[in-house]
Amino acid sequence: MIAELRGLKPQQIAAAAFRLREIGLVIALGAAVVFFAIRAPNFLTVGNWQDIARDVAIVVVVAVGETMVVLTRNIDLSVASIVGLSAYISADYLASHPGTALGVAALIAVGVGTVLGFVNGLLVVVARIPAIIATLATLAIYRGLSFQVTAGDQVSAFQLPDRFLDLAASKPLGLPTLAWFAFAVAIAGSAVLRWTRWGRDFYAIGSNPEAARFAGIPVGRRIILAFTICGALSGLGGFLWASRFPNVDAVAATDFELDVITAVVIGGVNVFGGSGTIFGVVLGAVLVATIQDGFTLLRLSEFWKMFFNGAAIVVAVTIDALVTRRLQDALRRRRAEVLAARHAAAPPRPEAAP
Amino acid sequence: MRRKRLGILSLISLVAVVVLSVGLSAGTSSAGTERAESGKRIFFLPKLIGVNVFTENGKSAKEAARALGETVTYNGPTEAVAAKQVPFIDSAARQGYNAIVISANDPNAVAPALKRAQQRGLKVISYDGDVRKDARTIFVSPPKASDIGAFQVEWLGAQIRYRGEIAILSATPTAANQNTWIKFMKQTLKKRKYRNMKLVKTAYGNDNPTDSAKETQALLRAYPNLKGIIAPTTVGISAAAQVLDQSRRCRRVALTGLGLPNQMRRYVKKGCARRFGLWNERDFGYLATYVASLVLDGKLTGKLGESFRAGRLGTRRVVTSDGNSPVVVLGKPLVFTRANIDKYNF
Amino acid sequence: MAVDDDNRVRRTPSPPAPLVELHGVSRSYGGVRAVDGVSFSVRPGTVHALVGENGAGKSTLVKILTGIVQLDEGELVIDGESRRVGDAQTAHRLGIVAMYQEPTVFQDLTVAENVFAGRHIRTRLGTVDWRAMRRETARILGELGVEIDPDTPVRGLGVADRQLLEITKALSSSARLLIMDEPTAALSSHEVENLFATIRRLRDRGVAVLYISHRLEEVGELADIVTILRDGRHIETRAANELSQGEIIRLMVGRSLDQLFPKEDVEVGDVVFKAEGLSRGGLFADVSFELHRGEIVALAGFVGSGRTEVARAIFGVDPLDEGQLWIEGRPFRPRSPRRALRRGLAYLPEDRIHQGLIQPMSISRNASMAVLPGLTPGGILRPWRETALARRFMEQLRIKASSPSQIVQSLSGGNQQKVVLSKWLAAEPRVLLLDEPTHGVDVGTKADVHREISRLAAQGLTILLISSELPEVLGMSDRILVMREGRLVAELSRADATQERVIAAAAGVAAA
Amino acid sequence: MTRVLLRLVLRWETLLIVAIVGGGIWSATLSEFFFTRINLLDLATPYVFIGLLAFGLTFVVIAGEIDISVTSILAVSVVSFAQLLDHGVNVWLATAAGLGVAAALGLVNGLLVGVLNLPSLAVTLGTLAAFQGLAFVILSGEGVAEFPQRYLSIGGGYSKQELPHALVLLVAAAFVLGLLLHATRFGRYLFAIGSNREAAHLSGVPASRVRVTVFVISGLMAGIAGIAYVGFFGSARADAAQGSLLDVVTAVVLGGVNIFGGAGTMVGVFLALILVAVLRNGMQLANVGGDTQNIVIGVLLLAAIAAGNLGRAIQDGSISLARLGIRRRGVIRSDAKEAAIAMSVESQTPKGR
Repeated sequence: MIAELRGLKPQQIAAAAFRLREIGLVIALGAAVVFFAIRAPNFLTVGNWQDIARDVAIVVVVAVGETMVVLTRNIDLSVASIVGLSAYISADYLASHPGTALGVAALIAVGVGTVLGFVNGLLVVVARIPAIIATLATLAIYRGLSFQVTAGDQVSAFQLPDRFLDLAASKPLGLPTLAWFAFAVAIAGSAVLRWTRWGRDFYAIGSNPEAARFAGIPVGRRIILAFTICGALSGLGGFLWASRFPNVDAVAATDFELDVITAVVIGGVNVFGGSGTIFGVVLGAVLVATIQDGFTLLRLSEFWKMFFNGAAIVVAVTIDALVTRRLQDALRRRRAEVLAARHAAAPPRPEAAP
Repeated sequence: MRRKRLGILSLISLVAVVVLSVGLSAGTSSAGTERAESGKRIFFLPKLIGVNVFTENGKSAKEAARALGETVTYNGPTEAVAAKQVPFIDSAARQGYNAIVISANDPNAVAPALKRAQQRGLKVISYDGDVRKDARTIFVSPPKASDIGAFQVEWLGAQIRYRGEIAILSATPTAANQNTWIKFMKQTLKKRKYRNMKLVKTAYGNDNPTDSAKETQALLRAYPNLKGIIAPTTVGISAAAQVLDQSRRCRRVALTGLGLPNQMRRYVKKGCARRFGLWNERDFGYLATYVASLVLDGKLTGKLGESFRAGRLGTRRVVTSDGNSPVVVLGKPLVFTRANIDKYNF
Repeated sequence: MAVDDDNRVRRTPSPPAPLVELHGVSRSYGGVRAVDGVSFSVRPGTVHALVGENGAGKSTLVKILTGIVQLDEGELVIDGESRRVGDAQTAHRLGIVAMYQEPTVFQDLTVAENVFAGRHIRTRLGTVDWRAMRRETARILGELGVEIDPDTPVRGLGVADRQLLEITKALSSSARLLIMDEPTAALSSHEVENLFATIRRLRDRGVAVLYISHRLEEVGELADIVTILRDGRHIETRAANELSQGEIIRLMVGRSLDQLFPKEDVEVGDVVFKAEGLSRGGLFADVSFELHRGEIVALAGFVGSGRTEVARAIFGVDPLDEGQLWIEGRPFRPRSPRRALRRGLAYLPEDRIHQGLIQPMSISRNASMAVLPGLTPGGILRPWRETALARRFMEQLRIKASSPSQIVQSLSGGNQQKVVLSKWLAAEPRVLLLDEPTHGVDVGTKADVHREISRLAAQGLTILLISSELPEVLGMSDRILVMREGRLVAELSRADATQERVIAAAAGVAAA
Repeated sequence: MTRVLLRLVLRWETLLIVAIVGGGIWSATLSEFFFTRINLLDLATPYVFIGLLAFGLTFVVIAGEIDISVTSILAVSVVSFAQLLDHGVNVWLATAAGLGVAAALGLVNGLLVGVLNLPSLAVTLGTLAAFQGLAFVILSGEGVAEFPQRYLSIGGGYSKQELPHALVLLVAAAFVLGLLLHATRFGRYLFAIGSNREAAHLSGVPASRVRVTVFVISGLMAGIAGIAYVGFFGSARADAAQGSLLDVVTAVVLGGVNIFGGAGTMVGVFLALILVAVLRNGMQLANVGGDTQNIVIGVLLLAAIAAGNLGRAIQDGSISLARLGIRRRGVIRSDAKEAAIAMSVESQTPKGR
């Protein structure tokens, strides 16, 4: 890959480096797929990919929101608590109002998420609490609310209408409905981040908050917006969660934030903001799920599997960093050739000091 | 201007969150005390609060307390972590409770704290998740561990005509009761009747639905000839049922294990888990509380063969099970099928 | 950067109505009046220079005009109407656009997007119009005579390119009042000329330009009107041609500075430092030179010619691909700044804020940073030793601070630079590499720094001075090395060196 | 004079002490059992291992990094120790081996972060899982619960029946680590690297080595925390300390350590731990639900940081209001912060030169 770059102008190489994270991920995913396809007989089956798609779907929905927050140089650790609370509230509503349209329940879930995300945004922007601390606190607080709201009770699968549970079971055009949701959210998220002004503002803010302010970007409002979107998508994630895991109680989706953040980090979103794409995040989520799935298919011992899952993250991060460095080096050497060529054309004329 | 408005808004929302939580906790909290004017004080400590099983245990403990005229406090950590149960034990001891009823997350990790409590005169009754024998007076067991293991193998065998590959979907690798049951399952499988059933894998769903679902999917994929799954955990069996249902494989792979009727009702009716079991969680907390009360009154010492009346449950006996420490057994497990499941609501 | 009087286009003296008027504008920070009753007006179609030492209130004034801070007293009249500029967006709407001294770029975004950050061009559908942004950016860059692809991510650009980007940003908006704060700090003369041409073109189109610079020759070349501030107060506003540079300096500081660059003549000693064939792919190649005891050698050349890169490689910050070094005759392989430091090298980096100082730490902690191992036998801190060290340098370099425990981020730029210098002098190096030691500091500090460098050289210290300011290069050094595109292209003795010859060598044209 | 006083009053540690006193009074009103000698002495004991983990993490965070794998390191250390003990190795040898394993795992993190320059959040997110897996590989699902009494008494014993050894261990660790952090060259380097790594590197600070070292310290502290854990809980399992990460991070952050590096004190972290212990203990004694306890701690965290922001604003105001003019935000990292500083420098230049 690096060899191919030889003929390019330095600036084109830089542009390639810009997209590098996705390239690296595609390669890593490709390698994983080839490896498991050879070693694990049932890996390359439609059913397996449907399972992976279903596993990844909710992660992707929430990760799209998390990406927006991380792009602005913030982080939202409370997503799992929001997923849990909105899952319970929407499922509870569906259980007690069985005739309701699913859209209404979804709206309730999204509404709950929006409010909680908005509160996160206010804490970060108005109370000026660093996001990692603010959302660490709301992680505990929202989960606490979940306990209060459920009062130890749960919503059970039999109380929920079939059409709701079918969201997780049906597979229009061979792709699980959940994955269609994720697909739609990812497309919409990508479009927002590429084509809207406020989406671009997220990148600018994460890249350099002070400069963003000087550029007239309403930084505070944008950060609140990012948190609110993240909350809303977590709410939607909660709605989908309830359809996939229809026995919902106070501890639903506990620790789910780790899955989401892993997808975002592996997906190449800079933890310090400013760069990253939804495409990368989707790849990251799929990569993690594929590795986990593959190790199980290899019938690896449970304990080693846990070890390798973690090690795979480290390896992915390491490879990525090394490739990036190689590419930067290539860029520099390319510039050296250009300079040398220029010198050869017009040799320097050292002036002799008298 | 806008900043100021936002500032006020955020303040309001913060206050709202606090008020809401305090208000709710005063009203319908899952944790709480059932108070009686006189009587002894019993601290009921589940593995974690907020999940249905333990809420049911807690409710029935309070029911027993009302019948006995005792005071029961139901409280615990929000995660199933032994280290987080310990402060509750110490606090109960310092508050002068007379007894602790505990379902332990780690039989050993809570033992030192329980011993400290015993030194201060408290009586300790374990139920569901046992603790070290020297740290409690009596263990209130669900059905005997050997029975639980054997029954589940039988429930599955009956569904798959006693032949084919089977797998176990457990909770966490460290869950003591899970490991004991799995041990007995393996023993049972050695019997002639089950010789054609081959255990190919024990997977761990870590007692959370995501991992359990992933593990189930992977089991189905990695072992294409899999005929049945035993999931001796309520979280595991419900996640497995969901996966079978969602991937339309209920007819091909049988499922059994320990599950809550409410969580499993839908799947029993769809034929995804035609037969599974559990003990009556409503009776479980009730019995444990009764035992605690009787131990406090000195009417029960834990001698082998001692018998006592446990309210609506009738007469029970102290037996020695799983070793030689005093155990009170709740009874035979309930078996749920399509025919009877609507009779249960927990 | 020769001043060419004939080039100057003087405009007819019937000025249009003022675009912006300041009436008694004041702004205090915690009791200190940063801007104190300043009144003047800026008219369309003029280049209005704003000069003053650091701390004179220029930046605060800019911030008031661009809505980043609010005025306490006084009035801002725009288009004859009293206005409140509450935030940056309002300023943008009113056509007030500023480019700041410190480049405020977005590393992760492309050049085109940087130019339009916060005000993306949109299509009729309301989506971001990437093509239009690229086109417009390419147009402005072309006007400035710069070859940068609008799609380049800024992370890959050098300092000079970023400065250009900042200018492009300012030029891209339909500004009516364009505020430029030290725009030429990192530009080559060729780019400065293009910039001035562009500014003149804008002026002729009726745009008002508020031009802030420490470089008085630029002010002389470009400005129509000069306003001088001192200590937050308005001192003078006059037509530029009525003021000489000396007069401006006198008004700025309230005293005249006759000798800015007081390098003493010293007997030059033996070779202390020798570099041979230094190369680092893409940045510089085949750089060889010698430095003698007590000598100040300037490394001249445009920003981006590889000067900083050579210094960083010598100090062990970046690896060398090839080349050998000797210090006092013994070979030396730079691996890390720590090892370089042990061998008697010191490097004062060009970027004081990001590379020179630990901002939230005190003067004494910053000053002792490089010599901490010597001050802390057994690894245990001895705060009193650090304080003593800091006190010594505060006196020696005239650092204005309340005590050695004052936090450096509360110091002025000039005093911060002196703290950085203290850190390196404390290390008692044999060879001192100075990278733009007077960049962005006020005239008084500059003189102090020059005096100190000169004194140290007289005591036998060897100094390699990297500077973009030709007067500094010519005034301070015994010998001048010139770099162009990563190569050493000329060596000039003090006697031979003229501004023209240095620039000619740096730009690769025949000497005049 | 008033300024000095104000600065002292507004110190984070002072606020924490006030909060501890306030929390104590509140707890005393919640429960009559709070203000008993035995309770006061013993209330922090269950949180000692969290405190020791937090002390180790403090070094990492001040150096501008994060280590979320500490609980997994504790688990590996504990199970290695238990496994060795089970195989008849001398208890103190096994202890040393457990500490060595912990330090080695910290070294793995350190090399990945300090030498390969990988982002620490991503790396330790990976090692969090990997080390957890390792713990299970070593001791599968079993637990070991038989330990020599002398060993247990380090974390679970009491002097004169009432002074917990663990508390002594905690205070001693805070003291020693406090000295390491605040009175040594190494500590100074940490703050320098955490504030501005590039400037520190250019000043001859051995940044890579120091960054590797902080992770080793963090690992080693996880090992020591493991001793306290086993001593107090009398159990060694592969899931030891699981679920405690949030508490650890809460203690560090509440202790006033800047999550972005460069600032913090050991005393602060110690006091924060005590504060959390006091509140939890008080609520425990009042039988407040576990969920409500979490909400209270969460709100406390928010309120503390918000109050700190307010305090700092006032403090700055007494010197210069400049910082209020430039809207500072915690989330903004160094370069932006410095840009803001650069902009505000001019207005703070002393007058009358």
